[in-house]
Amino acid sequence: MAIKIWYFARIKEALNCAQEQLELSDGEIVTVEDLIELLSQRGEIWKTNLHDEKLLIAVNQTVATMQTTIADQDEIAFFPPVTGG
Amino acid sequence: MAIKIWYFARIKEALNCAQEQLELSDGEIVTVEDLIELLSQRGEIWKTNLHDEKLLIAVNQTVATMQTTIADQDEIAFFPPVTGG
Amino acid sequence: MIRIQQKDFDSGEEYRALRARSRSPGAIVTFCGLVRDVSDRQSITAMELEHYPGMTEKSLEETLEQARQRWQVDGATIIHRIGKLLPEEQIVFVGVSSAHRREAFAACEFIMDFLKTRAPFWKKEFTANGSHWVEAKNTDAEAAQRWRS
Amino acid sequence: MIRIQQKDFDSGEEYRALRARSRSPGAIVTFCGLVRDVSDRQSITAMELEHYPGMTEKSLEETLEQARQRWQVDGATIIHRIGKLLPEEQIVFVGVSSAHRREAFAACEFIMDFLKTRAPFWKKEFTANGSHWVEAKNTDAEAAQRWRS
Repeated sequence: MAIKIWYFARIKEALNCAQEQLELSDGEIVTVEDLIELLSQRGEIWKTNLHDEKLLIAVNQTVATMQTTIADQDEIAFFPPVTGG
Repeated sequence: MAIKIWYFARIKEALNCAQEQLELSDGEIVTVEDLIELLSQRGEIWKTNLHDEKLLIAVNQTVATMQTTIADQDEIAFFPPVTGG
Repeated sequence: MIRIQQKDFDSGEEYRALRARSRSPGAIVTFCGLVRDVSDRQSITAMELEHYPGMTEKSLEETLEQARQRWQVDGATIIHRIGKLLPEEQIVFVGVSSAHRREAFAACEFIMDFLKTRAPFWKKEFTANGSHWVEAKNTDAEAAQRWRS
Repeated sequence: MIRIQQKDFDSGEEYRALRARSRSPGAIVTFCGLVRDVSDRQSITAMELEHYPGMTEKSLEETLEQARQRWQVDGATIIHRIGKLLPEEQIVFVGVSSAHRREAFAACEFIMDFLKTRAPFWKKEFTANGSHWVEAKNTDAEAAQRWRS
């Protein structure tokens, strides 16, 4: 399956990545937590930033949790607490 | 002593009087209550309107009570509850 | 800045003026009250606003001073119209600038609640059946009561 | 009406447009947030606003829908700027019209509190010492919590 991932603000800068497409074999990940574990294998910076206790997650532009399941063509986003307004 | 009296809104219309000057002999009235009793002698309409339980009183543009004392050159006002804004 | 006037005001211009004379505003809240076209299910054809010259200004100054004592108010504007107004016309404008939004919201709403229950203005409504003085509302008295805590 | 844009907006014009498209407004409350020149005692030279395109609009639509469910909202406008902003520039505009002032005040403040804690915007501040991402404030989370009752 193919998914799109967005990173924003502090996390985007730390990972030096704003957006990416990932091609995954079926069953490779089921939940957001699985995706985070997969991405964390890229190194310490990825692991630290994606395990930040304040990390917020959105799946298809709706706030999600570690247990939210991911499907083909989903759009996942990782970002820190919002500070607009 | 000389005092000025203002009447507003519903009360002004009922009494058909917006403003008047009163010349009083010294000691003729001491408090707002005395003034109301004096004015009430003018007839039933005056008595009824000045004894309305919702009547508001101001002395020198500050909210006052029946017991507020009145002095020479004071400005007294009688009006219903306010409805601006 | 407090103004009592017959003529209409430009809310956008009042916002700009308030913003310009504020020192370090992070938040500006404005309230505008308008003549409604219906009251108690009757169509309003016009409204007339009477006030007590002198006491009105004094009352609004006091309200503003109380707001300044309770919240961090940077700049403030109160404009209230008098005389004959038509449906949909603007009646009152209250604008407050502050460093913080909660202070600006609270001060602006406080000023409106106090204006409604303290400032000597009276409204007369005109309908097809004649005219009548508007009765003071309990909900306005309750709104003002909230600020006692 | 919800707009995300880089360019500045005219608050007066937005007030007029909101008033014009409201059906029977008795009260219009507007909030405008501005870039402050000082934050945590440091002079701000600029601010940059990042957002999540698509989710931002969705989040604001949901907030507006919640406001409409809780209060009688006649018309509403939310405008939020993105990109680089200078001190004293306008960041956000929220306007709400309603038949009644308390509803207009509550809905406007609710929208701001939810926008602050839900809508995916992030601020970066620039000072003489470099730049830093603004930390989310507990006071904003508390402000949003108030509406749970």
